[in-house]
Order: sequence, then structure tokens, then C-alpha cells
Amino acid sequence: MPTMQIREALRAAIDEEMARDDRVFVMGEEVGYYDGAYKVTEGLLAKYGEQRVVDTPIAETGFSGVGIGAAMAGLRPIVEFMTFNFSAVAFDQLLNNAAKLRHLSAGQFKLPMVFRGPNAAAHMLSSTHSQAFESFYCGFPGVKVISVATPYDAKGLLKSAIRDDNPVIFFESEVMYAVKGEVPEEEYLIPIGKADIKRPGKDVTVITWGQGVSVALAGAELAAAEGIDCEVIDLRTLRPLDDEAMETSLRKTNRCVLVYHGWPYGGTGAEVVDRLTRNCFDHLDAPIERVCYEDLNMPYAENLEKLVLPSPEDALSAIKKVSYRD
Amino acid sequence: MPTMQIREALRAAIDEEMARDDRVFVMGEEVGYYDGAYKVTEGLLAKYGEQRVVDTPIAETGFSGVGIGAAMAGLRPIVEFMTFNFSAVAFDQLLNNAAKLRHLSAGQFKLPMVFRGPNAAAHMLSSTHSQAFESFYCGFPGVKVISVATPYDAKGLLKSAIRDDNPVIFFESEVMYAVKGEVPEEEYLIPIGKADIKRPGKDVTVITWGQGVSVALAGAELAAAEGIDCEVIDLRTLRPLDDEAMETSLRKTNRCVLVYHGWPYGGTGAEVVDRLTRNCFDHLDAPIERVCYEDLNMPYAENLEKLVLPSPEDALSAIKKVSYRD
Amino acid sequence: MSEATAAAPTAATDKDELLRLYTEMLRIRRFEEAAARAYTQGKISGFLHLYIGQEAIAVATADLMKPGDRVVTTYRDHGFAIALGCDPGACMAELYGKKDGLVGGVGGSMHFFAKDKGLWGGYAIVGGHVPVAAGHAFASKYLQDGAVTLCFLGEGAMHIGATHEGMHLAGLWRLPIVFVIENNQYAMGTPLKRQTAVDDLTVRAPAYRMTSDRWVVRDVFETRQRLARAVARARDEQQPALIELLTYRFRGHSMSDPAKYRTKDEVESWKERDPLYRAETALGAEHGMSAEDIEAIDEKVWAEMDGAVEFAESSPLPDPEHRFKYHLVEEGED
Amino acid sequence: MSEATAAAPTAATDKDELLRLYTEMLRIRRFEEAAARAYTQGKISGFLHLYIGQEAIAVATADLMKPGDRVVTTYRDHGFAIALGCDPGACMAELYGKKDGLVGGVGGSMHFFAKDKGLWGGYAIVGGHVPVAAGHAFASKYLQDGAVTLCFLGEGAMHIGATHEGMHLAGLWRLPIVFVIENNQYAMGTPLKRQTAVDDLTVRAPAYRMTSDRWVVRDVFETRQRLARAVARARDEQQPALIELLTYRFRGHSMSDPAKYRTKDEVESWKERDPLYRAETALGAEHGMSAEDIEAIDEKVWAEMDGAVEFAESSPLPDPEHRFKYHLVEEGED
Ligand SMILES: Cc1ncc(C[n+]2csc(CCOP(=O)(O)OP(=O)(O)O)c2C)c(N)n1
Ligand SMILES: Cc1ncc(C[n+]2csc(CCOP(=O)(O)OP(=O)(O)O)c2C)c(N)n1
Ligand SMILES: [Mg+2]
Ligand SMILES: [Mg+2]
Repeated sequence: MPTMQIREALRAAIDEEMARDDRVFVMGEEVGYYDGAYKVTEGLLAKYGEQRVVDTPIAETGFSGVGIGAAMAGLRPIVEFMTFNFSAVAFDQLLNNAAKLRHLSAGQFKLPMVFRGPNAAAHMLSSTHSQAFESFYCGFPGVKVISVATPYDAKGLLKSAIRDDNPVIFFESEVMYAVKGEVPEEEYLIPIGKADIKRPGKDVTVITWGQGVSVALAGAELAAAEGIDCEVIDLRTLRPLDDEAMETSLRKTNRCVLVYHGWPYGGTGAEVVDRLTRNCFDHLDAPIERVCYEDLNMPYAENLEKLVLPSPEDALSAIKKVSYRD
Repeated sequence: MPTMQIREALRAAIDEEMARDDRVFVMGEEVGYYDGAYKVTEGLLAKYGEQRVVDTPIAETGFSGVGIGAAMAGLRPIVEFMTFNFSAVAFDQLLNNAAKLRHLSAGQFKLPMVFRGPNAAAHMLSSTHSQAFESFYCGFPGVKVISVATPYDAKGLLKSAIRDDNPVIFFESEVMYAVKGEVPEEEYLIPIGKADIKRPGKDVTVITWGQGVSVALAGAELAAAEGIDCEVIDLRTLRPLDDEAMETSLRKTNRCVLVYHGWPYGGTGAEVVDRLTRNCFDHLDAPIERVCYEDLNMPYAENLEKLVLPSPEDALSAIKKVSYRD
Repeated sequence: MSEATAAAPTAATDKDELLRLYTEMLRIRRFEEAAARAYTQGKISGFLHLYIGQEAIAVATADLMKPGDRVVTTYRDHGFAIALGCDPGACMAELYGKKDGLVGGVGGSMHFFAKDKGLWGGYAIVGGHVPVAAGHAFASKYLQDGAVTLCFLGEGAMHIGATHEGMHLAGLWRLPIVFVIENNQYAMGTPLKRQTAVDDLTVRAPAYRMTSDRWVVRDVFETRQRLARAVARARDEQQPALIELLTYRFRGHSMSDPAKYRTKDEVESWKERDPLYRAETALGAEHGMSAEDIEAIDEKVWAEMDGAVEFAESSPLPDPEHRFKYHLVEEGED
Repeated sequence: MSEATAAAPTAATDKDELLRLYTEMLRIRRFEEAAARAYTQGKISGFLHLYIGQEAIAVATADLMKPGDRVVTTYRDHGFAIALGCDPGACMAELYGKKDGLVGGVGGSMHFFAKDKGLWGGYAIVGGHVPVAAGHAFASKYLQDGAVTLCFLGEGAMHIGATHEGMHLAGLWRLPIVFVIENNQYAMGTPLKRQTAVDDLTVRAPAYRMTSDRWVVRDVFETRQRLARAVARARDEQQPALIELLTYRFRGHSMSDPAKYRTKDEVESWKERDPLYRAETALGAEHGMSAEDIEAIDEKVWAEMDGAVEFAESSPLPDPEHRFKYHLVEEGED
């Protein structure tokens, strides 16, 4: 199988879907002439022209709203946030328009669109540029939310997201764009709403997504060295959650740790704990542990940032804790 | 003790703090000449004048930012959102400025300010006007979050919030402004971060806040009729959470139900479940149940709205469920 | 405002035309009066923002639209629904939160949608619809469908960021759209002079490279004609426009607002400009219609609106299961 | 731009003054060149947005400010920090993420704060600081402290809602504030003509009832003088202003931007307008300074900046415990 970067996989997904359906277009800051701030859209302007690769001024509320309005009128916009941090100024458009207009119009309108871009901390960008938005964007109905961690998932899920008739919020990561992996030559789609077992195991279920995946896998390796066999489940879709996949694993291992990039209070992390403890109460041999950001604004200094972020060692500690081996 | 409405208690708190410290001022849409969309600020313009009771145009980002900038320069703003639904357009100001500027400036600035207004569903206002914002505003560091349900708490906590040197997000409710209760004649403050037992009991801990409180208390009454004695804990402060109060009760009852107005995914609800299951794992005789909104955009029609909202009957079912009496 | 006032021409020449548009305006007014009555009786709940005084704008707009054109407006949306041909019964049923409502009872007063009639929605977050409307126009340009989007907003919405961003993109991209400010002098209780430092809101048009126009809405024909001019340029020349219409709402901001913030004199002075009143006067004075004939129209219209109320009252509540619908497009659904 | 260019006067008369301001500009440039070198060596990480080409603006501003006046700016904030008298060592240490950094290593390049020096912050969300700056001015009016706030923003920030709202409120409330657009022709890779439909960004001033001014920044004295005029009116007459400064950044948007989107010719044409270059020329040609004397200044400045780098490199990392500080004001803390 050919190998490519996540960035290339995303680009291939957009390219294939733009070729397939000329209602699909890309819009955002620097997506065209600059070839994308992180080069995800490189070459697309040259191939598809200004009408379908639309550079915007700095106006996230404006171009998110334009995307929403265009979707209602029959187009299939892919709206890029340079990073999701900048989507905070467009929050109202996502919450009150994207997520609600189909419902408010009693089904008269569909909103087939994707909001995509990098999410969570990169490296030394300080607090306003290091935020994980799933705790904000998973909390309301009317949208689907995806977070990808491999080129294979990135391509297959972005294609599904573009074809989905609903607003899909699609999280990537600056620091993962260059991550490489195998991607089939033939076309494929990955269904939204299905988690993936990134590492099978029997002792502890490690649930993760996005930037957490590599941390979780590294933590699982450390645990393996200590004789604990972890099953690492990459949620991939954060809304709706794949309860079945999580529960199946947990019923087998009876222990669970979450590893992800994001703040601890609420969000997907707490939601998963809530569901699993309720639905698998009698199968849990230990309370579920969460390994994520410290509950702090992200400092710039490298040594401090590192302490705030979850590490494989943190994951190992949690894995040992739920195994009562700490 | 004299009796007053929540609206009057809030007004008294603002009035007393404005009299006490002339750096305190109120700002928002219709707070002045209109006497407040919900009359919380009635009479304050007449008493304190245009400089300290500032009507704004419809520009939530603008006047939130002005409040933040004024706080940095030594004032103590009280920013009213006509309802918190309209704060969505100012999300960036809360997330990236209010919550971060003290940290970013390494303590050079303080942000002593309150963002207040009604939160969550009122009655038949449809989906854009019926949202509970704690799931968004509790999820990041740098702020405190309060939600009040009685005149006594409203006054004592708003006074503390105004005196606090940090940004405080303060939730009220349109449908509760007329709720009456006793409020002492003498001045008092309620510390931020302390929950309150609204009804002592021994069988089931019912944790609640905001509009949930009356639902929880009514549910507790229904349960009492069936011989289940509930302890109803009103969190009052949602960030930071009063872990001690929750845990003390839970260790006594071994059963817990949450009752609140808000969506189920994530948020304070899931956070509480997560903390209690981890910290009191061996004390829990049943999984914690949550009684809140259905995971839907709020419909306008009265009958549908009622079904989406949590009811005392829903609370009773959950109480019975955790008591294994369903 | 004075010069714009001075320039206003007198009413129309063709009696049938005037009668038709008069009747349309009257239908809106009577619909809302019926709704207000039901609200007062406690039969309608939530917010109810009346359009009384501004009807000529919706009627003129509906009259100049071509198939495919779209109106996007605020929560003050009943007038456009009626003018665009929505069934008053369905509209009233929506206010009642009933199954046969325009959107099945999920939206209420603030969220009328009738896509097939060109009503692309009533929006309740001030300014939030402006970029969305620009998006409809973006799609028109993309698909070359020849449609124009008409985006209505209150003068209070001019000060919020979303409005600026939506207008700015429409200007930059030369979208087929006309932005119409319905300046009814107040945003809730706040008069224009406490909203902004300027008097003329079209002062922003050059910043977006839009043409502008501005007049007092006294005459439905003039309004139609001047709006039509802007719509034609949007359609044919990709020239977006910013139009300020000076108008007045005779009721409070919503049914719960006693509107104590304005003087009787002010209200009276605007009553003289009321296009409905002026059309009625013209029908009598210039076209010789008798008071009885005019009264007969009113009775017919009232009968229609009483029928709408009856329809709404007898419509069933939405099915409980209805609340699960339309959050997401389900597999196979369209 | 042509007329604004035409009107630009030549440089200053007083040699000492010119030398002083030239040296200040040079200090900023050399500071950033030192930072760029460290970045290229992998010693600085994150984003690094250089101000090279725009230094005259910060120097002119710092020179006209009175005690208590405030500057609020963007992530492109090193120039203001140096101009306002922050220690280059502390600034460099901040870029290195070190304990002795201006804000102890928590903010990095984009978030320089030095309240006591009048630097009320570098902000990284485009437009997000504009209402905050208006808030500082609001407080000045409230407290009658006589201070003026100078809010700097890129031309790219003119199109976002927060900027509109902040300016609108400042205009409505007649706040003592001057908004200065540093129009360096690009927002990242996007030239002005793809950002907006207009050429002159001060076209918006009348919408906020602000005065406006607009010139090419070639001369630090002219810039100081014209800015000072606006600041005086803000201070004495509660007359806010919107000023557009035509300038250029000679580097990419940030260190990671190769800036391939512009022609060599364009860059060269702006180099001729570079106030630092012009001041240097004037020192030689008009004031008879020798090349050696000028070179000596440069060496002194380089020595200062090499010292700053040394300071930064030898500063320790922040204590691990430091990350828990300053999220909230703790009991008893100030
Ligand atoms: C962002 C936002 N802020 C506040 C409100 C509350 N609100 C609803 S209508 C209104 C006044 C709007 O005035 P204007 O735009 O002039 O329209 P009009 O009601 O006069 O038609 C306000 C403040 C809102 N819906 N959205
Ligand atoms: C709301 C928001 N959107 C996008 C960005 C990413 N971004 C940072 S700087 C910048 C360009 C700003 O250009 P301009 O305002 O002209 O300032 P300059 O960098 O030229 O000084 C962009 C798009 C951001 N920081 N904030
Ligand atoms: Mg109005
Ligand atoms: Mg620029």
C-alpha cells in the first residue's frame, strides 16, 4: 500500500470529492493562493480555480455563515478554520445556525458541510492557540464530530464527512499533519460513528482520539513492558459516540483509561466515563482514569507545556492504577 | 425575615455593591432606560446615572470586550447578557480574553468582573433561546461559574462575585426571577465554591443547580411519598466544584442522581459523575443517573418542550432506579 | 431624515394595483392583530414580535421577487410569510405551537420558514442571519441560478460583528444580494441615537463598495420601485446594495413590551406616514372608493384571519415523536 | 495611496532628535534580527512575527505617549516593547520561554505585556483586542485619568466583527482612543485587494464618527507629529480617530512564511520608503555623519542585542510550579 502524510490524505480526500461532485468547494483563510496555512489544500486552487477554492478575509463568523447559507442553497462547503482556536469567534454560527437550521425549518433545509482544521495544542503557541474544542462542539445536538489520527482514517472519514448531509466538525492537528501511514490506492470510505481498535489487548481498555492516540499507544507499549496488555480504542467519531465498541472492550478488560488532548472538566472525556460507568457498572473493577491536560491555561515555555500535556508516562501510571499495580 | 423575588435580590446585591464601591458599574442591552429586559436593574439608572448604568447597542463581543478592558484598567464591571444565548457571539472574549489575560500577563492584570444573565430554557422560546451554557463555560480554566436558585443565594453569591477579583460567570433564569424567598435584612456574603444542602436526607443524594433545584426538590417530595429520603444538594458554584460536599453526602447515601437543565453530553453533569465515581467508587451502590434535557434542539411547541425538559417525575424515576426500586 | 422625507412622492395611479397591495398589507395587519388578541388571551406564548407599521416593506418585496429569489429576515417575520403567500392558518398554527404550523410547531413566531415560497427564514440571533444570507447569494453566483437574496435586518443589527462580516464578504465578492435595513427607530427600547453616533446608516455602503438608497416608507409603490432597482442591479450587474428604510413599528418590541420609551406625538407623527393608512386614504380620496367598499374588504380579511385562528385552534398538538425529527438527516431521508 | 505618498514631507531638522529615534528604530530591527537568527538556530520555537519595516510606528508612538497612556497591539509586538523601554534581555528571554522573560515564559512572542511601561499587551486573536482597548479608554473616561489608549491592528483585522464592534462603541461613547491600522499590505499571504473591496480603509471612519488620517510611513517625525495630533484630540476633545498607516513588513508573516506571494520589485520599492533606511541616509547626507559613526552606533546596538541573547540563553527555565500561577487571583494575592 502507498504511504502518505495525514496532510496528503486529507488533500486526497478533498480532491477526490471535489472531482466527484462539483458542488463541493473549499473556503477559508489562505486555502488558495497560499496553498493552505498547513498545506492541506496545496495545489487545489491550481486544479479547481478560484470559484471552488475560495480565499477569505479574516472573518470566521462571516465565512462560516456563508458556508452555512451556501449549504442551504445546495452546495457542499468545506470550511477550513486555520486552527479551531479561531472558530471561537464563529461559535454562534456553529451553535445556532449550523446545528439548528434543519430542525428550525422542519427539514426544509439540509446542511451538508464540513468545518475542518487543526485542533488542540501544537508546540509552544501559548494559551489562545492551544485549545481542544471538542468539549465545546460535542455538547450540542445537530452536528457530528470527528477527530482523526492516521492518514487512513483521515482520508476515509473526511470523504464520508463531505458526503454526509449534515454539518460535520472535523478535527485535525498541526503536529500530526506530517504523520505517515498506509492508504489504499482504491477508493474507500470509513463510516462515521465507528471507533477503531488501534491495538488489541485484554487487560485494560485505553480509549483515545486525536493527538491522544500516539500517547495512548506509547503508554500501552510501556505497559506491555510491564506485562499489562492494553486494548487501545481510537474513538475517531466523538459525536455520536460508538458505545458498542467501548462497552465490548470494557466488558472484556473490566478496566479503562482515557488518554486525550483536552481539558479535564466535562467534554468527551467526562461523557465517556459517565456512559461507561452507567452502562458497565458491574463490569468495572476500578474507577476509570483520565489522562489529559492539566486544568490550566497552556503556558508557552516548553518545559511547562510539556508538564501540562499528557505523556506516555502519565498514561502508564493510569494504566497501572486501574490495574491496582501502582 | 423579609421576603423578596430573585430579581429583587439580584438588584439589591448590585445596588449595595455599587453604593459600596464606585468602580462597580453595570453594562448591557436595555439595562438603563428600559430598566432591564427582565427588570433586574430597575431603578439603578435613576439612582446612579448614565456613567454607571450603561446601555449598549447590540454588540456582545464589543461590550464584553469593553468590560474586560475596563476591568484591566481598574473598574469592576457587571456585564449583563440579556440572556446567555446571546453570549455565544462573545464566546471568544470570554474564552480567550477574560479567562486568559491574567495568566498571559503573568499577573500584571486582574479581571474583577461578572458576566451575568438568564441561562437555559425559559418557556416556548424555541431552540436558539433555550440553551444552558454551563457545558461551554465550565470547561476552561481562568473563570469561576455560579448558578443560583433562591433569592438568598442570588444576593449573597452575586455580592461575592462582584467582590471577587476574577471573572465570574453568573447564571440566572428568566422563569425564576419572580421566585420568592427570605433574605436577611443585614448584609451577608455567601462564599463562592460552597454547595448548599437544600433538603437533608439519607437514602439518595440528588445533586442539582439552577432551574434543576425546584425539579429536584419536587422529585424528592414524590420520592418521600414512596418512602425514599433524598438529600438535595444545590451546587451553586459550578466551577470550582464543591467536591467535599458532594462526596460527604454520597458516602452517606451511596446513591446519587443529578437533576439539571442542560444537555446530557459532557458539561457539569458528566464532570460530577466522573469525579464521584472515581473518588467514591467503593461507596456507590448503583450507577449515578442523570436527569436533564433530552439530547435535542428545543422545540417551540409546549407539549414537546415539556417532554424535552426534566420533570419531577423523571427525577423520581431516576431516584427509584438508583434505589433499585424501579 | 428630513431630506429623505421631503423627496417622497405621492401614491399610485392604478386603482386595482393599489387595491391589491392595500389588501395584502391589510392581511398582514389583521393577521397580527388576531395573533396579538390570541396572545393576550394566553393562547399564544413565547415571544411575539409584531410587524404592524412595516407591512409595506414585505408587500413591496414579495411583489417584485422573481421565482427563486429569497428573503432572509429576523424574528419579526410574519409579514414576509403572509406577503409571500404562506397560508395564514399555517402561520397562526405555528404561533400556537400546533402540528399544522408552518414548521410543525418547532419554531414558533421567530422562525417561519417556507423555502418553496422564497421565505428562507426568520432568524432570532441579531445579525446572525446576515452572513447566511450572503451564503445564499454566494451559491447563486456559484450555480449561476440568477436568483437574488434580499436580506432584511433591524437598524439595531448594524452594530454587531456578524452583520459587518456578512456585508463585507458580499461586497468583496460582488454577490447578488440586497441588504435592507428596516430602521424602525428602536432596538427594543433603545432609540437610534443611543445605538450609534451617526444618523444615516447607509454611510457604511462605500466601505463595502455597495450602492445605497434610503427613504421613508410611506408608499408601497415607491418602496417597490426603489427596491426593484437595487434588486435588478444585484441580479444583472453583481452590484450588491445597502438600503435603509425609515419606518416605524406601532407596537412594542414584542408583546411583552409596553413601549413606554416613546412619546404619543412621535407615534402620531408616524401614523400619518403609515403606508396602510395612506393607501386607504388614497383609495377613497383619489380613486373614489366608498367607506363601505373599504369596510367590506376589511371584513373579508378579518374573516380570513378568524378562519386562520380557528384552524390553529383546532389543529392538534404535534406528535410527541415529532421532537426527534430533523436534528440530523437520517439515512435515506431527504 | 498616491496622494498620501505625494504629501509626505522630508525628514527632520534636529540631528540629535533624529539620531535618537534612528537608534531606537535600529534597536528594534537588531533585536528582531537577533531573534530571527535564534529562531533559525532552533533556539526559539512557536510563532515569531517580525516587525521589520514597521519600526518607525512603534518608535513614534512611544515618543509621544504621556505617562498613563497605553498601547494595545497584536502578536507583532516586539517593536512596541523595545520602543516603550522594555529590557531587550527580558524580551529575548520571553521568546526563549525562560524564567526571566517579560511574562515569565508563559506568553512567548505573541503576548508581551509590560503594564508599567504602557504596553497593555500583545494579542493573538485577530481583532479580539479592539474592544478590550476600547474598554481601557472607557475606564479612562470613567475615572477621568486623562490617559489615551492607542490600539494598533493589522489591515487584515478590519474585516472581523470584533473590530467593528469595538470601534463602533468607541465612536458612540466618544472614548479617548486612537485606532491605528498598520496596513502592511498583507494579511499573511493575502494582499489587500483580496481582503476588501476598497482601497482606503479610513472610509469607515465616518460610520463611527471618528476623524481619520492616512499616510505612508516613511518618516518617523511625520508619523510622530500626525499621530500626536490625533492623540491630542482624543485626550482633550473626546474625539476618537481612525488612522491608516501605509507600511510594509520586509519579512514573511512569521518566521515560517517564505513570503513567496510578492515580487522583488514590490519589496524593493518599499525598501526605498523604509524609515530606518531614510533616517540613516539623512544622518549622512543632511547631517554629515560619517559612515564610521553610523557603523559605531550599529555596533553598539548589536552589542546590546547580543547581550540580550546571552541573557536569554543563560536564564533558567521557569520553575515547574510556575505553571499553576496567575490563572485566578488567589486569596490575599494582588
Ligand atoms: C445577539 C443578540 N443579542 C440580543 C438579542 C435580543 N434582542 C432581540 S431583538 C433585539 C432588538 C433588535 O432591534 P432591531 O435590530 O432594530 O430590530 P427590530 O426589533 O427593531 O425589528 C434584541 C436586543 C438577540 N436576539 N441577539
Ligand atoms: C480570528 C483569527 N483568525 C485567524 C487568525 C490567524 N492569523 C494570525 S495573523 C493573521 C493575519 C493578520 O493580518 P493583519 O491583520 O494584516 O496583520 P499583520 O500580520 O499583517 O500585522 C491571521 C490570519 C487569528 N490569529 N485570529
Ligand atoms: Mg429596530
Ligand atoms: Mg497586514
